[in-house]
Amino acid sequence: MKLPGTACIAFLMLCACAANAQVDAVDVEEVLSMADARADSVPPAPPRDLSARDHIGDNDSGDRISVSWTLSPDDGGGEADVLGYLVMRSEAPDARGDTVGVVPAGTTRLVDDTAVPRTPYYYHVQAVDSVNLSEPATFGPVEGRSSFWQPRRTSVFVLMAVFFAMVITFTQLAQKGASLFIRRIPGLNAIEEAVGRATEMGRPVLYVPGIGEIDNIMTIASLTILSHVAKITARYETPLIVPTARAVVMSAAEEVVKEAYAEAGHPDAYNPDNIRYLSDAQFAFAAAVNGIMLREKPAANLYLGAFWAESLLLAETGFEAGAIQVAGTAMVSQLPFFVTACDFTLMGEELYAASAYLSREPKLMGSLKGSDWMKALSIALMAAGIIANIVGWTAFVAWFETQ
Amino acid sequence: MAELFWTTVGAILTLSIYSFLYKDNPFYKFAEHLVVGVSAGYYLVIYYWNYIDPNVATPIFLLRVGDESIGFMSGQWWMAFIPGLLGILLYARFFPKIAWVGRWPLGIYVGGYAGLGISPVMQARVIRQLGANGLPLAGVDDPMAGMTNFALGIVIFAVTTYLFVVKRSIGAGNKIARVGAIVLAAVIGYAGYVVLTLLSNAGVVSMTNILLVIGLLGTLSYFFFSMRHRGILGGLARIGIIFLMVGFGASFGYTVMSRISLLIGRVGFLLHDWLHLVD
Amino acid sequence: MRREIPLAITFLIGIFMLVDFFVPHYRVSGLAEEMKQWGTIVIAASILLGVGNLIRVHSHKIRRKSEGWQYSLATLAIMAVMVGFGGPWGTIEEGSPFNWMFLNMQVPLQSTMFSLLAFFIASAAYRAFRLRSAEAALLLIAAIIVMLGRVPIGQWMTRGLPEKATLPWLTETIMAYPNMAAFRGILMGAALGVMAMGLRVILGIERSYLGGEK
Amino acid sequence: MDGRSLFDKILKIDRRWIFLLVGIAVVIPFFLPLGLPVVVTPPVQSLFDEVDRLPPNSQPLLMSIDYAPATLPELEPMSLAILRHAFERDVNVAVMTLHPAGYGLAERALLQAAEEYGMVYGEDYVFLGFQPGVSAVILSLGVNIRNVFPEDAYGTSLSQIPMMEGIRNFDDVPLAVTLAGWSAAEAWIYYAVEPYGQRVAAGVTAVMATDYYPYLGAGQLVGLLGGMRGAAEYEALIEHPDQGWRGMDSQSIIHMLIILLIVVGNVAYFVTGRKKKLVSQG
Repeated sequence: MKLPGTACIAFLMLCACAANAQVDAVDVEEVLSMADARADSVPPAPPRDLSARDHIGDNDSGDRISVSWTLSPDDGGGEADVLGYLVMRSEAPDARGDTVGVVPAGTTRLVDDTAVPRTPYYYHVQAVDSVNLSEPATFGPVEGRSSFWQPRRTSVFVLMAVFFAMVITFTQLAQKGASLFIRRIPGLNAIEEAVGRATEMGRPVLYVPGIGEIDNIMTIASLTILSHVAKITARYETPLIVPTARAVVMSAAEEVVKEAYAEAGHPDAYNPDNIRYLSDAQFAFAAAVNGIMLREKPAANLYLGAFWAESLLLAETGFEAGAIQVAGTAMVSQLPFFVTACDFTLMGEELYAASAYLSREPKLMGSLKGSDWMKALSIALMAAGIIANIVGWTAFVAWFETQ
Repeated sequence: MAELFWTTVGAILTLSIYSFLYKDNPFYKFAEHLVVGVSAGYYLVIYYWNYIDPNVATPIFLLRVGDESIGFMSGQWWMAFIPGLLGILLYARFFPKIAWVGRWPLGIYVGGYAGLGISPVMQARVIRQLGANGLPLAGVDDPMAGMTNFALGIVIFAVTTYLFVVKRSIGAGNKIARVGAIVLAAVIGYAGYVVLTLLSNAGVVSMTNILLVIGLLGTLSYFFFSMRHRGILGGLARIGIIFLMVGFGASFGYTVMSRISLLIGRVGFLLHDWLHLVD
Repeated sequence: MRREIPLAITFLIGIFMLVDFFVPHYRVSGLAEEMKQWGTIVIAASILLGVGNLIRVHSHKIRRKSEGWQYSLATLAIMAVMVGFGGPWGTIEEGSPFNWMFLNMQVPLQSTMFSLLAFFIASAAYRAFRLRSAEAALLLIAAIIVMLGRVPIGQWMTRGLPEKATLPWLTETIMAYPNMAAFRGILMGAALGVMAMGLRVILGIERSYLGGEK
Repeated sequence: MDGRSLFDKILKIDRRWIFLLVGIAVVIPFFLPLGLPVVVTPPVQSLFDEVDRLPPNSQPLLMSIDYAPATLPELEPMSLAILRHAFERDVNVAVMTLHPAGYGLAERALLQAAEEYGMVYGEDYVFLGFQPGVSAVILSLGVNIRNVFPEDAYGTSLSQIPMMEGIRNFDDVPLAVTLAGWSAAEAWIYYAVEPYGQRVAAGVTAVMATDYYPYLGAGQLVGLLGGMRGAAEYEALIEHPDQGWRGMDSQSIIHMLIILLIVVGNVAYFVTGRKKKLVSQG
């Protein structure tokens, strides 16, 4: 049993993993034969000039400390048998503490990214040959400090601030009475027509707010539109069925619909059994909604919110059941299916714009205007990026490389 | 034996769902109600044992987090108590007097995630996408590129305008002629593409880059809400629609394969795992 | 008061979470992490609301003996069985009855529902892909090219042509460029919609999700 | 019979007929592999050539079957096709796995193919089993296989397995093939190709394939199979149609069916559309 050889390989592998570096095949062979040739009993000399300081970098939450040293005299010179360095960390100067990492020979630096912020540490580094550890070099105390700003995200912040400023400005302008034009969104009128048709036929309206959780902004947009739809159905006393896949969305939908019915002056027409939680499981939900479509025969199916693969299951069944269908989602992957299977589809931003459009509230209209300006700015930035790329103005491009 | 029993259960349920393709029937109804019941039970159990029990119930009542003991009313205890309380507040809506308190957890949850979502969206969906699109239009190192580039631009422009013209002039007239013209436009586009790819590699690069830039410009223009779609904006928005339609068609066609794979998987389950008809 | 408090909470939490993205300080990110955890707990706690609704709706059906009430009975029964199995005999550990029910009932039912899409995608294509207009023509042509380019038989049809003229290559090009450009446009537009909506939520302008506004 | 009323019927066809056609198209290839034409792409051809060049009854082909159940339908056909090719040519095969859930799947594929060709365990093939630690396992395979797999999966020491005699490390393994639905293939590139210059080919899912083309271009992979289509192409090369080809048969038929339906639908649409116009004019 050649223990040194095995230990050496294990160590090298450790190095490779720790430093994520690539091991040169030739070196491995060489070292292996070397370790086999003589039983080394002389420990290498320790590394020198050890120092450690708070690492300053991106996303610096104070958990990183950079440790550096000068190579052991036996690394590259002397006995030339150093395989790597073992870095340890402790909270007291004389304890050895925990292993932070192992790096291959020739390395003089290691960033410890597991430090607890604002805790003083001592670092100990030892050189390792195939069998022995050197005396440790020790440095400390040093502590990691957090920074309050993430510099690589400045561009995100600036653009966001600009965007918010535009939205708020236009919102205030709108409130002061500036009239803002909003183009017609075809799918939206279709919603009212669909509800109207269901009323004529004396059949219910099905409103599916997607299967997103309530933290999904699409779901929130959908609830806003639901409030509008509920007001219409309340007025005509058309039953409104809202199947949901999330309990919180169900409870929010209950509040929204109840409130809308009260506002429309028909609180008694509200039927709590029509706001239903079906299942968190995607296809169990789809199966149950399909059942509703075939058995309760809604004349209008509205799918607004976040949808995944169930989109086409719902839309095809709804079509077969003869309902007029309006969909709206910002899920790019599902838009093709809604576009092909439904009568009208609100695409992407149209879903968000819908709530503003329906309410005609100046506050909401203002934010649409802000979004439009942001789009214009984005186009301008894209043009600038293209020019910058052609003329080689890298600083501009680099500023947008966020982390 | 148990294996065969459960496979048969799975197979019968599978067939029950497929019977829906013919029409709604008691088997489908049963399978549908079954899966709703099973999944409700499943999530109830999983949510309790995986979230509530380790993060709320155990710390608050048994004063433990994982294997560690914590003090009553210590920092960690509060970190379990607050969300637990929020969870309970959800149920305040059943008591009319305090129903308004039930909105707090929702406010915290939605507000928190709204804030959490904004910046990453700005970063990943706006800035990154812009960056990916801020391409040098021509392969700058290649002098040939500039020329091919120009030629490509002309071809694309010609094809798209051609589509417009066809649409406008023939209008509701002869459908077959209209479709023929569209197909012709597509063929011309394809032929031009083939010729140019054969000319130079830089040609491909610059053409694809132009496609990306014009496409993004067009689609973004389509989403302008506060201006009428006339003139330049109208033209760009129409280009946008063209790109949207090509994108939707392509994605639709691209998805067919994965959906069929799913069906093959289920048919394999029935024929192989259950009936052992094929190997 | 009753309306202001939740809105104030929304505002404060929203701003805090917004700021968290830019501030790497450990106290900020630590608290933010903790609060994200709260979110999942609130959601987990809400499941009882959903199940309660499910029980209410189905028991109404059973009590009224309305059409198909027997199926409602099945739903409630199987749910009770599932919950009964879930506690004492382990949850998702392999070999537990709970896991058996999950693997042999929920999984096949869900994946079969998913596979219905193979049929629906065919019927949707048949019905919707008509040359009604120039836009519809583009949709159709793109779909056909990509469908052909994805399968060996399409590859076979253009064999022998230069590589960049074959259907698979064309498919990749369509997916990577026109398709990508369009989807980027949708994504960017939608992102602005998300941000504007998020801002409105934080500022309390958008509050329909809270139900009663008055 | 009036042709137009036929088109009217086509236009209003009950979609259940379409469902039936789709169903038939999926089921038929299970019983009757059609062997629709498959065009072999260069990455698959080059992997085939690599395996075809391996010396019979000599240094083994090392297969790392690293997939989990989730990607089984796409990757198992590849395993079987490559194993069959090797056994057909009497090439020795050593199989290992880097995925904890891959043990049973790797064994299953190996035994199935070995049984088909009447191969003898220990002489023609060996199953090394699973070792945790992806990069470390690959790295030390380059030094000495016995460091990682001192014994085969069934506890027999490698030194007692005839076909492993003289097989020390990557120097004695002319080709390694990894089949994985996760980043294992990348690990092989980083830890076997880069440090040791080992010849490695990969089989990945269709979704992943595009990410791996660059490695192929850079010569870091000597062959690449992407998804079920890659498996089908390989099956075509070894003239042994199976799951992959069958799957592609179904795919081809349904894709063509959908296209045909679209064409028929449009013809009917135009014919009947013109008819309506005539009526309104008259």
